[in-house]
Amino acid sequence: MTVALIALPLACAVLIGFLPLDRRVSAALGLAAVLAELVLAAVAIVTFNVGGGSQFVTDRVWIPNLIGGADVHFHVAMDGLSMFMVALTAVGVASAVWTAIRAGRDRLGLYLGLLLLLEASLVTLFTARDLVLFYTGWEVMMIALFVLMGVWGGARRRFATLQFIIYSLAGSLLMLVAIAGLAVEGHSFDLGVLAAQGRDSWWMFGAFALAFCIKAPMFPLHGWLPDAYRQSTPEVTALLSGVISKAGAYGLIRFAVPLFPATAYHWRWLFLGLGLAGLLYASLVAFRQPDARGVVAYSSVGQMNLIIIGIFVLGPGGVFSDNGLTGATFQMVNHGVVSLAAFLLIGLVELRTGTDALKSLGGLANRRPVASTVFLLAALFALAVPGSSVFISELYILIGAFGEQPLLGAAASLGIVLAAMYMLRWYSAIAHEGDGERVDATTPDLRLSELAVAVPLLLILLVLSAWPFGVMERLG
Amino acid sequence: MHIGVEYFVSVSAIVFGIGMFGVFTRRSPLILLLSVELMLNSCNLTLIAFSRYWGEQSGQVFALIVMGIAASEVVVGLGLVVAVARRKAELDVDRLTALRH
Amino acid sequence: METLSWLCLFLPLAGVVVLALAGNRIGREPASWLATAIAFASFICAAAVFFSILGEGESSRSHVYTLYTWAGAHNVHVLHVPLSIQIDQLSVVEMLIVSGVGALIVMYSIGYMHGDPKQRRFFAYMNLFLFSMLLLVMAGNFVLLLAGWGMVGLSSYLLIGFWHEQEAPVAAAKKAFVMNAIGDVGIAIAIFFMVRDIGTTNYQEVFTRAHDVWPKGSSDANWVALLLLLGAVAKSAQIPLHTWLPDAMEGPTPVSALIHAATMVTAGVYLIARCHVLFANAPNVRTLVAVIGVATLLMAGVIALVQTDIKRIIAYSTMSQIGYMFAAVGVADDSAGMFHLLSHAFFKALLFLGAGIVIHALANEQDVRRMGGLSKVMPRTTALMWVGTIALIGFWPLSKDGILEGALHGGGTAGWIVYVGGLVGALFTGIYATRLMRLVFYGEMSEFAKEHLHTGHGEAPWTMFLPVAVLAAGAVLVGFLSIGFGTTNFFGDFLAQTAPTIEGTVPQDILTTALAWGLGGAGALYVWRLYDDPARVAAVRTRFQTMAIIAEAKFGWDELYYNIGYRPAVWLAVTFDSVGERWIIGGSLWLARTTVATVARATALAQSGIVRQYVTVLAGGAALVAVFFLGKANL
Amino acid sequence: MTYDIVFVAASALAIASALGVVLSVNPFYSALSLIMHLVSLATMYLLLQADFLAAAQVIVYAGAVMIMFLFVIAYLGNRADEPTRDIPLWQLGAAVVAGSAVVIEIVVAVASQAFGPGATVTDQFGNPSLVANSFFSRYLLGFEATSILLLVAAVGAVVLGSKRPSPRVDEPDAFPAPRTQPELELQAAVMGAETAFPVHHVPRKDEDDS
Repeated sequence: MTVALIALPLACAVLIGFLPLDRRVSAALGLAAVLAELVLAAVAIVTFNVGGGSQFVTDRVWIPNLIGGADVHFHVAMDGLSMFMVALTAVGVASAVWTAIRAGRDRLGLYLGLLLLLEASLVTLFTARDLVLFYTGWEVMMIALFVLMGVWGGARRRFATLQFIIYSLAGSLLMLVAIAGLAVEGHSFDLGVLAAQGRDSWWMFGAFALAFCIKAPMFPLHGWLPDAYRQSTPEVTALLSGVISKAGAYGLIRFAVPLFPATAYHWRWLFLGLGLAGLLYASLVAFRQPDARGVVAYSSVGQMNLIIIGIFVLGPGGVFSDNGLTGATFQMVNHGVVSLAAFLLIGLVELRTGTDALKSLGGLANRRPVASTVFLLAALFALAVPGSSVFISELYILIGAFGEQPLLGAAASLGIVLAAMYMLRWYSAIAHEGDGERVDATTPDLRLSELAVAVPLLLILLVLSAWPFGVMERLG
Repeated sequence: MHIGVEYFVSVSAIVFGIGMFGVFTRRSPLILLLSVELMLNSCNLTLIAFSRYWGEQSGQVFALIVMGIAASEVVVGLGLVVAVARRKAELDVDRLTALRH
Repeated sequence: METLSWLCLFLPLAGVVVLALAGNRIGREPASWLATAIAFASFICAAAVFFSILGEGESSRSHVYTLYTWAGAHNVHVLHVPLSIQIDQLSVVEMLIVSGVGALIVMYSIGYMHGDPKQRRFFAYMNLFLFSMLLLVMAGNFVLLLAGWGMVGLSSYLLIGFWHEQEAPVAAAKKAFVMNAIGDVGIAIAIFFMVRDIGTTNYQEVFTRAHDVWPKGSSDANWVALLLLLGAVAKSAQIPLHTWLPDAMEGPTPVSALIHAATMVTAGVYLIARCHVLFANAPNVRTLVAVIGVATLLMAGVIALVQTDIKRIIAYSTMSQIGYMFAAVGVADDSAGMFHLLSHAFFKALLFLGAGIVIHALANEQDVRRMGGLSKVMPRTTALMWVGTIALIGFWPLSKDGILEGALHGGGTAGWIVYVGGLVGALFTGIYATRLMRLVFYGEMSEFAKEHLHTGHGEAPWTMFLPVAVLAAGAVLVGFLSIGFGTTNFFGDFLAQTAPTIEGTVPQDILTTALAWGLGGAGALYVWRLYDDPARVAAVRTRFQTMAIIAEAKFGWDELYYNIGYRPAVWLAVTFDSVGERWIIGGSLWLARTTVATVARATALAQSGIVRQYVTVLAGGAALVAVFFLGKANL
Repeated sequence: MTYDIVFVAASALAIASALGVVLSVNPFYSALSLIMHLVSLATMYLLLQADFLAAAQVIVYAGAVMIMFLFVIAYLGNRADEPTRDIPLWQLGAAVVAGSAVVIEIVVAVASQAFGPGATVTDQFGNPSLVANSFFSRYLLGFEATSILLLVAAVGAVVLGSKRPSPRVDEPDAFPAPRTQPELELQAAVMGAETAFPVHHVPRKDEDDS
């Protein structure tokens, strides 16, 4: 099952990316591939045995005796967290592919091929139980992203890509060194084996944590993010914010903390403090952004820092807090879908007006009932209106934080107020009052083909809100 | 005096060094290629010397393969020299830097 | 009864879904009637639930129904939140108010919103509000309560900003939402305390165990009550989080009647009554509730004296009346507070809807100075408004008297503060309520009114009149619930278990009633005569000039928040954006970029393209590697 | 004794002719020196009982390969001469250091090793049939690979030699300009997307600033 989830997009990526197919054929193939992947992910969720631990396991020796007598395994498996991350990937890439086809990107075949490669690498890294395999997925993901950002996108895309590369490589190369170090000391690359050894090493933990915190990104390592989010195409930005940032948080949960529980426990206040600072800082900065992407970008930084708080509410011995981790993992799912929706919707605004500068927008809700409703729903989920699934996950994170230190929980709760401030500003600037300078009576409402992306994402959020337990029990 | 394998290897080392010196210092691509031939041949000598020393036929086989490779290299190298000579006035390896980056 | 309760809750939600999906495939009128029918159906369910509760023994009137597990995990240490509702005397009273008054106001809106291009959306939002409010009052645990709490704030945001083409409604809607979000955070933090110390948020367990984990008067007990109070003051527009309510009048009038008078803004009172165990556990905070209530009722009463916008006068009156309710629950007289909530729901909705008829007839004019003399052309509206005004001043349903009597009997400092403050407030109430009637319906008709008055077919369509008339009847009849024709306090007895009242309260303390009537009536008579002569009005204003200026400035709260809240936040955001992002984060980026670029340029020099240099370096490297191996072989 | 004399003579000749290769100004003399060098190496092969290799060396290498060299040198005429022998001093120094380092290291490595008299072999050692046996059995894959390499080299040489030199043209842009409006509309029609509204395009001017 897991192997199929990896192999399907990979095979289609090679097919679409390299064969000189007609645009129509490429598009049809790409769409078929992502839909099939969605079906596979859905089957995995349905057949998942709740409380059954890791499932859909495949374990084969891949490279025998690489260093220190450690074999590299092709070891993939899915537990609840992996499964929902895979599902999130499938949803995200499916929306991205449809958006890309609709927008008619240059050299569509290559573009879709790269998106599928990204999907394969993400599924790999979300399911890998072997450090080298995980690292492979991690790096392939980066490569696909570098190309997607550097070739397609806005005018300053090369500049943005350069920064992104510098930050990413700084983190991931250190992680590679740490993986080698682990193999030399622990004689294995297997996550389970190494986690059972429970190492305490500040530099290895630091290397892992740095790679993941850059990707998440944790304050103050978010420098690459604003430019990257502004210069990429909307679907790549949506994936960056919705799925790829989750890879960072996932790495922390799956690797950094379990491999070095004592170290993580020892340093937890660093992460809690920076997470809190980042949450409030990014929320305030989001309030001042002049463009629609900027607001959602910084809100994304804030939310990821909140997730980091939830992760690092650790008990002695690096044991995750029950409520904090449940909230953090659920928030990863929720925020993933919310970001996808928000950035793809911004893309639709850009398609109509050619800009996402808030001062040029406005009045989208007038005479455009569908756009009005869809944007409203996205904004409401993004600000975590009580009763929504996003609210539930934030509540659990904050409960965890409060259990660790009441002041931390109380201070982080201010993020809710700040989120209301910046998201309402975002929505009002786009939708309310008179027409902005780039909006007029001819600016169309959302089309059916555009709703094909927006509505499923919002439906997912509505279903999650109606029954969060359905996801939360599987995540546990 | 017994002429052992070490003498052959020493000769080969000296020839190798001479060839290397040629590669380092000459600017004519033809002489560069000739110097590379020197180095290849010095290796062949080592291979054959050790082949005799161990009484193992394989060394000679390898030497033969090296000859084949050397021949290919010469063919392509000379082809390139001719192609470059047709386009450019000067045959100077130091000025053939178009593939820099 | 279980099915009926769930139906009562989910029917409005079903209405939202149907209206949203149907879009413009159904006409505006059918959509409006559908929403109205759903609201009435919900009311019928609530009434049925009420009667089945009435038929049960006094001790077994509390029920908890669970539909499914809403949030949680298999791990027992993770907070478990069931989707459960608690049906008891308190919630059923609220259900009746919300669905009953709600249904009437939704019906009224059919006429009021007639012809608006977004009419369908309006009714969908109204149904959404009904669902949220019902969720709030029916919730069986604090997380669901908070969900309802936030969603009524959301509905309020949507409806205040309904006419979002203009700037003012949008700004007012955002202000209301953000201030309510502050209150939401208060409740959220109170929930953190519950989860940490009790491990659940279900009402019954929290209330049973509160005494054990938070000893009476301990700091944790105070914190929990204080944080719940924060939520309550934000939602109920009490000092210090009250400034959003007057601005909220930018919304359509039915919205003001339903959300900002009858139901949502009184949720804070409901919350404190619901959590009376927690507030009894924190006596100091409970006193604070009373003090806040009295302060708000006085301040709002003063501000209402000088307002000129008909809806804002009623809005400040709402604030003031909720102050009375807070005062009541602050002196532990919960059922008196709830009774005032009930009667207030009737008469304040009545006043708003009556004002709505006037506004509707006057081409959306809201300034009382441009009205006048309308009683001649709108006799029925005038009569109905009088019913509301009499109730507001406190002549008939006697709900305000109940509060004062309770405070007097409860005694203590808080009791005296409430008693005296409440009596002074009664004077203000008499003045501003009568001033409104005097200015709008009597005197000379203004030029504006003559020109714009439009009462084409009667004063208003019957869909608008009928609800107002029903509300007026309700305002009259509700009084009997309390005094029960002089024999029993039916309402208080019914609520006794869930919202206890003060022991030994004597129904009808003649002195208190006489004082309240006297003060209210004196104020009313005074102002009635005052406006006979405009010169006297000006003279009075001159005499109380300082007070008038302060009142017209609304005591400066908006400026205060602008200066200590909004501006520092914006300053911080600007500083973070311009200093933090630009110089610190940007600087680190610049450093990284420059380092990489410099190293790259330096290493690129080695790429001369001169093959012989490459070979030299290669050989040198080979030599070095060979040295390493030689050393290894010899050692 | 004869063995020793032949070795000394052959090695001296080999080193001398190698020096001739790298030191001659005229590539023609270099090539001739290399032929001499190859022949002296062949002699040493004979001393090492590599008869077949010695024959191949003379026939294939000194014969065929070097003739090709001479052809090319003749074809290029005076253009084959070295343009200048100017060389940066540092590079000369580096060349001497690196070159001699390698040589010295090999010599040191060889000298520090005690080599025995070597294996005793029959007269058959190194005769063509034995070499052929190894070649076509144990090293068949290497043999085939070499033959393919030779084929590729031959094809490459033909391609290099036969191509008319064309004037240098700028390569087409690796990133073509954004597609035009008609193209977009065509694509939209194909994909079933609606284009009733104007599609705004952000101009993709590349700004490079770093």
